[in-house]
Amino acid sequence: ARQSGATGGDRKPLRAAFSNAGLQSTWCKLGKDTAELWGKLLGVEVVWFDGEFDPQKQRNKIDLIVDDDWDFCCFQAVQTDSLEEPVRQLKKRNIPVMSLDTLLVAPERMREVGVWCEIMPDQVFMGATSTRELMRRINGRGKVIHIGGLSAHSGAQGRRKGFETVVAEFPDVEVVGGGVRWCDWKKQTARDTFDTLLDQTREPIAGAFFHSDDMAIACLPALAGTPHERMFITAVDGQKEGLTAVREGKLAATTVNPVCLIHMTALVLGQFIVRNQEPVDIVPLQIVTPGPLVSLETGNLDAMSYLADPRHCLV
Amino acid sequence: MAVPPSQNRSLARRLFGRWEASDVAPLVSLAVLVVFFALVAPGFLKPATVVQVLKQGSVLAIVSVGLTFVLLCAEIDLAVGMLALWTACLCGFLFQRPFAAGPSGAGAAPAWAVVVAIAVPLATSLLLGLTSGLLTVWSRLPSFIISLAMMNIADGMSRWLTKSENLNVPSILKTIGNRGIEITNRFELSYSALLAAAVFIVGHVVLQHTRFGRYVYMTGGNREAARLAGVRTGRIVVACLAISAVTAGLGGLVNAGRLNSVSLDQNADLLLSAVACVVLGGTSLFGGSGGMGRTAVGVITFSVLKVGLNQIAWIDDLARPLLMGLVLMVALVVNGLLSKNK
Amino acid sequence: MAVPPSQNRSLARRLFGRWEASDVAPLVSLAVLVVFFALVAPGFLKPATVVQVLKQGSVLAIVSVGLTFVLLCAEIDLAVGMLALWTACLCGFLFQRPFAAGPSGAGAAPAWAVVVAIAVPLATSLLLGLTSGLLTVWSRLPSFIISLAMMNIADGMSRWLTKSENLNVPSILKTIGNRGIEITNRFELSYSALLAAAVFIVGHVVLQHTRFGRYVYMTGGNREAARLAGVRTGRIVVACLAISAVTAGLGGLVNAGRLNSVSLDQNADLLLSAVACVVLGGTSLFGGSGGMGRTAVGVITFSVLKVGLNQIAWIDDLARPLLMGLVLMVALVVNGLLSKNK
Amino acid sequence: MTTLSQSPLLECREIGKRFGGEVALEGVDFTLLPGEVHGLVGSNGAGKSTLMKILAGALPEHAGTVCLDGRPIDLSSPQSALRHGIAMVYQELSGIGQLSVAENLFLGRQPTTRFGRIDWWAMRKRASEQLAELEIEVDVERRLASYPLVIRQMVEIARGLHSGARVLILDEPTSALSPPETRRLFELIRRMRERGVAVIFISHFIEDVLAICDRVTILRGGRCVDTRDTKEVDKHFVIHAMLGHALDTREVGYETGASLPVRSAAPPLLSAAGLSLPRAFEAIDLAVAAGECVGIYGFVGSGHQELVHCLAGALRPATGQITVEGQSLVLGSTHVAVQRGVALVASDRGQTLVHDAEIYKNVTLAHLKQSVGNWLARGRETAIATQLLERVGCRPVAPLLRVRNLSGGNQQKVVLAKWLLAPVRVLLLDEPTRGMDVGAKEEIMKLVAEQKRAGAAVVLASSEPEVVLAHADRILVMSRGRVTREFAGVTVDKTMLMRFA
Ligand SMILES: Nc1ncnc2c1ncn2[C@@H]1O[C@H](COP(=O)(O)OP(=O)(O)OP(=O)(O)O)[C@@H](O)[C@H]1O
Ligand SMILES: Nc1ncnc2c1ncn2[C@@H]1O[C@H](COP(=O)(O)OP(=O)(O)OP(=O)(O)O)[C@@H](O)[C@H]1O
Ligand SMILES: [Mg+2]
Ligand SMILES: [Mg+2]
Repeated sequence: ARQSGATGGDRKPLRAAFSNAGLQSTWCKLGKDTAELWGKLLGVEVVWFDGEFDPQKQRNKIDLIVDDDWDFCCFQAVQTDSLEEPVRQLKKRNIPVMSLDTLLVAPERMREVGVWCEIMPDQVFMGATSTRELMRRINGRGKVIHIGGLSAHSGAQGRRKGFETVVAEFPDVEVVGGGVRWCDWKKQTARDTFDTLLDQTREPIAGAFFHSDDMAIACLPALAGTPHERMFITAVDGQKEGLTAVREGKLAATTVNPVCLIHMTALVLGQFIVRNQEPVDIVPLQIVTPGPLVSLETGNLDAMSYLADPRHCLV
Repeated sequence: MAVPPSQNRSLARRLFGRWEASDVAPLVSLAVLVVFFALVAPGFLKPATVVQVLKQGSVLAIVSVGLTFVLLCAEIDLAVGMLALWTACLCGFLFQRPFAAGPSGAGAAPAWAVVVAIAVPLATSLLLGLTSGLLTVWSRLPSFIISLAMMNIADGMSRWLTKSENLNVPSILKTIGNRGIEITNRFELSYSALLAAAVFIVGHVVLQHTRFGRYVYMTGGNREAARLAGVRTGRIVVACLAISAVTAGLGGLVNAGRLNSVSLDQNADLLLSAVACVVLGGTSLFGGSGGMGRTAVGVITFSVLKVGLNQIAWIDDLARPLLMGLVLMVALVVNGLLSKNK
Repeated sequence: MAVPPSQNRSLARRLFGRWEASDVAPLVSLAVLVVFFALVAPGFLKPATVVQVLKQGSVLAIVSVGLTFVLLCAEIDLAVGMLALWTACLCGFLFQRPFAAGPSGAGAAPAWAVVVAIAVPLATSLLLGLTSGLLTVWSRLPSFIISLAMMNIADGMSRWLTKSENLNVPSILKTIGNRGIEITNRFELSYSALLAAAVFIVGHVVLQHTRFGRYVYMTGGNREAARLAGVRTGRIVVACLAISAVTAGLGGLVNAGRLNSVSLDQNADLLLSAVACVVLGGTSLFGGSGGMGRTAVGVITFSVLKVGLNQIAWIDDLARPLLMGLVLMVALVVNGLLSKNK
Repeated sequence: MTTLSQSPLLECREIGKRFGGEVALEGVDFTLLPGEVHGLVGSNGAGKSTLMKILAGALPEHAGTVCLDGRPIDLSSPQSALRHGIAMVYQELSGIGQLSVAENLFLGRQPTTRFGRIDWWAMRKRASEQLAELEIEVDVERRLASYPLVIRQMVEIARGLHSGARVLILDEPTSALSPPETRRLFELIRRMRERGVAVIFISHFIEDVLAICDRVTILRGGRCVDTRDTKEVDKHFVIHAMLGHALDTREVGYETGASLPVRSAAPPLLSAAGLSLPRAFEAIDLAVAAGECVGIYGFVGSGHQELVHCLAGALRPATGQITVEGQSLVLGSTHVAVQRGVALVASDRGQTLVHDAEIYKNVTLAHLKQSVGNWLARGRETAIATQLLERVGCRPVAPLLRVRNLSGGNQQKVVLAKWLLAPVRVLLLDEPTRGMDVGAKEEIMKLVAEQKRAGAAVVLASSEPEVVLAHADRILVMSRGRVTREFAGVTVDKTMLMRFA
């Protein structure tokens, strides 16, 4: 059942199955747009399976498609290891599988299970970069707030690590509320927690680091009318909303979480592997896609905004 | 069941009108909770906390008002959370149409467009509520089941409509959700809290001083008896489910305003929180007894619980949900026991 | 009250023993569903689909068995999902202790350690179930409320215990969750399905052929009458909640095995799915009528629905939840109507 | 046959029981001889059921001691009572509708095989045998709920009879039975007596008690007034002892029939044509003039109750039409009926009152608009309610009290009161005084008579011939859902009524 709706010139169109953690999150949504946009350009038909942030649902969906004919697959697992079985079956039918953002299986077992390559951002780096920028803005002293994502996600844990390693270098910085506050990527939980933390003290809180732009933006309005109005806020993701917030000066800075690059790389790599019959051993085990810091001072704001534009999907 | 000994009954009477143990219980556990946090969370007792409780409680409050109607007539509505989500999503969707703020959601929307973007979603949630109601009455299935399905439908509609975009909402909602009236420089009365209060008062008046309200109680108390007395109980049930749908929608809008935009991750645990609130207030799940006053107490208790827990700095953040659960259990059981021994 | 005309009754008798309209309804909607998917989803009618339905249904099935007990005695257990999570988490936690597979979870664990890692969590969930039960009976609050709180507690415990790490589970669970017996090279009977079947049979025998089972029906049918007939209804309720806790735990373990490890985002919507299953089967929410056979039908219907929807290739993935909701609503209402007009 | 020389089988000493504030039983002594049938009478609330519930272990906390064969026994739970061979058939139905008839006969003691499996086969077999003994033809595998009240009541009695108990307590077993079943029941009771089982029989039908019992104990206000051999006493004596005063009701002595007035020529106010409801009644025509009371007599299950409910819109008849003052009603709509001044007083207060709500809310429910208007204010409402409660003589006059705390008779007065807020054009009564003592009956029927005089059309459906004979101007007899006879302008008595029932 291979229909060629793809604008691939003479190349025979390919068919790839994509799945990600959950389209509820804008990050995953952008990934989908990217894959579909670049799929068109490269003559790859992208079929999407939403993980709905439920490992069982994702597994149910993937189990159903392992027998269909794919040229390659790219999965972002809701939960590490949960897709091992279907991936093994795909390997039996030697269909290359790429892992996005979250490890499908532990690195040492990747090839044995049938994962060719893991394409991921550097979570620790992103956390650290945004935090370092925050420290620079507040001159390395004062109170800061640390709002985390879903504690169960390796991404969130990485960003926490990045934050904490950097903050450890600044003895005069105190984290309000006894450390990271996990908010499950939920704007509302983040907002409730943030509001409460703001009330903890009358003396101005210097800054805040959020694991995602979404949560940060949802919390911005809370500052109005509090003694903390001049607080610096940095976060991670650097996509449309985030960049706009930076441009408007609401966010001090954000580090790009290169979702588009990750999905694009996966797609391009996949079609190389298939079209050029590349052997597995020349494909790197891990590809870490870079994500720069963006603020009004870094000077890359316009460029990033252009790249992040949903019509280009390039960061 | 049994008649309490006349003397302490009359005492209770003298003290607070026609209150009974079951009316006082929720207040007791609220008081206990406040004392508890005053002890474990330094700086809990300050105006700012009140502001927070009001702010964070208001969405819950608005939704609980509708849910109270439903529980009073001995039905339940599991769809409130997803109806709230759907209403907000549709609002965002309309708001980003060309006729309003445009695709970016940044443009300036004409007043009428804003009205449309707010009124139409509320209308649809009303419609969905009516649907659940009519299906419940017609199929004679428990509303538990119907609203369970309706929950899935509303959720599905939201995903399908928004394509999981993050949508912008009218600025008036943002104002309601985030601004308020400065009373003192320490104490700001948020608009959302005022709105919630208004909804509460309307709800209370309807329940206590209109025939409809009375019929709600009687339908919940004994549906057959109400029917034999000429009450069209079917309509009452439908109306209650419709009301809860609308309040849910309103809550969703306010919430979206507060969070500056709407996305699919919102209102996920609104249902359970709202149920917990109403039940903490002591409104019966079996209909006929309870009221807005109680629900108000319940909402405040629940918000105090949330805010208080967030204020305790010295506990491991990962232990908070557990503590939440334990305190909730204790509060509920204590309520139950207090109100039982009449 | 109504006595159906004798002749078609006796016909029904000859056909299927003492079945009634309400017993056939679920089968009808299952059949309709199958036909529907056979039409819209090419390649739905193939052995692989059956394999999938059994695989994907088994966890749900195990949990539903316990939930059936609870609903039959006119209670409800909202905690099943989180109890499943908790059990799995504790299992993973123990499995990664030094005495077992060690912190990495990679080491080879001695048999006894595996037994411990599986038995102890089940014991704890049994304990939690007993707690809900005792609290329900003692506080005379509806189990809806108690189990609501218990749900929060179990969730909290899981977060707090795992520190939200992703934990490895014993390989036997992985085998149960993922392997099976090859019947033909296209048809594999998964161990999880076999386990589910076993649990079902046990449940059925207990309900139909032991006094305890009959007492469950009596307690759900008319608690006072049961009490007067000498049934210790309190114990029955406690037992039912305990059973559902254990089956929930078992389901959680199997699920963790299937997903190769346990993490906090598992079993989030297990509760609602399980309720939907039991209700689709036609077991009453008000106790006293229903049974394992019905629940089995319900589970299969629900799984067919899930698998079928996922097999329809030509619909946008984002539209699936909506479709799911709609079909669910239709199925439930049709069931209701069919079983009403006796 | 029984003499006091025998040593008592069961002996209660100084039994006392209070509910919350109020005393239900106080210092009651009660002895039961082996193989006797012992009647227990007393007005409502006298404490009959309470005393028996104590014996059956259903009310653990109580004062006093109970001895079986001279040895004190513990009755802390139903199962311990059952272990001592004390079984009770309760006043309120206590079957389980969702379960099969067979299983309902074995509640709590389902037969099991050696391996502890439920022995369904034996259960069915024995069930059909036991019901055959009571001449009841039912499919024992069908759900109990699918059978009419009489059957359900009989099933419960059968359960009691075959529980193998040495002491069998029957609390108002005949209140839902029709004469034929009652007769069969009595035969069985006698057979039990032969087997040496001691039976306690509670009823408000004094004749029955005197007919079947060897001795009778009379309770009043929670105290034991007297215990006599039935041979020594007559009905008037018993009633006098029950109420503490003689009673000149028309009902006492309706063995000598009632002479009905000739049918009034006045145009019908309520008329029904061709009403039929599947499995209840068929092709019923009815016309009631203003100020007329039509009695409908029939055995339980003969369809007269359903008929009344149809007239009130509580049930929707399959065919036919109902007109009040010339305008036809919407079938099956209580709302329309109520608007037209059609009032229903049913036997079952659980069906007509919101027990957990305050009295005043129940009183104003039916006519909120006319009585209170658009803005409900408690003050005004309670004032209105108070007037009404005084008018119907409800005790206590406390509008804020919850209905559940009212006595049966007073609850029924509240039911009546709630219709008096608007003119009652049609008053429909379905067993309005079931399970009430003669005193309470009087008061209720007085209120009915008032309405009749005020020009309401009254329909009185009852399975108690006395009630119909006492209050009806015209009597229809129903049997198996059809009107078999109409009496007007003649003198009728119980036996005539029963002949056509
Ligand atoms: N469930 C109950 N809870 C509390 N009190 C009750 C309850 N039932 C009855 N009572 C009290 O006991 C008294 C007698 O009730 P009961 O119905 O047995 O008396 P009654 O003699 O039937 O009244 P009537 O003769 O008017 O029918 C009532 O006045 C009521 O106050
Ligand atoms: N559950 C209860 N709570 C409070 N009071 C009760 C309860 N049950 C009975 N009573 C009271 O105890 C007294 C005796 O009630 P009981 O039912 O024994 O009277 P009875 O003789 O059986 O009346 P009836 O002839 O109507 O059955 C009554 O005053 C009644 O109101
Ligand atoms: Mg009684
Ligand atoms: Mg009484």
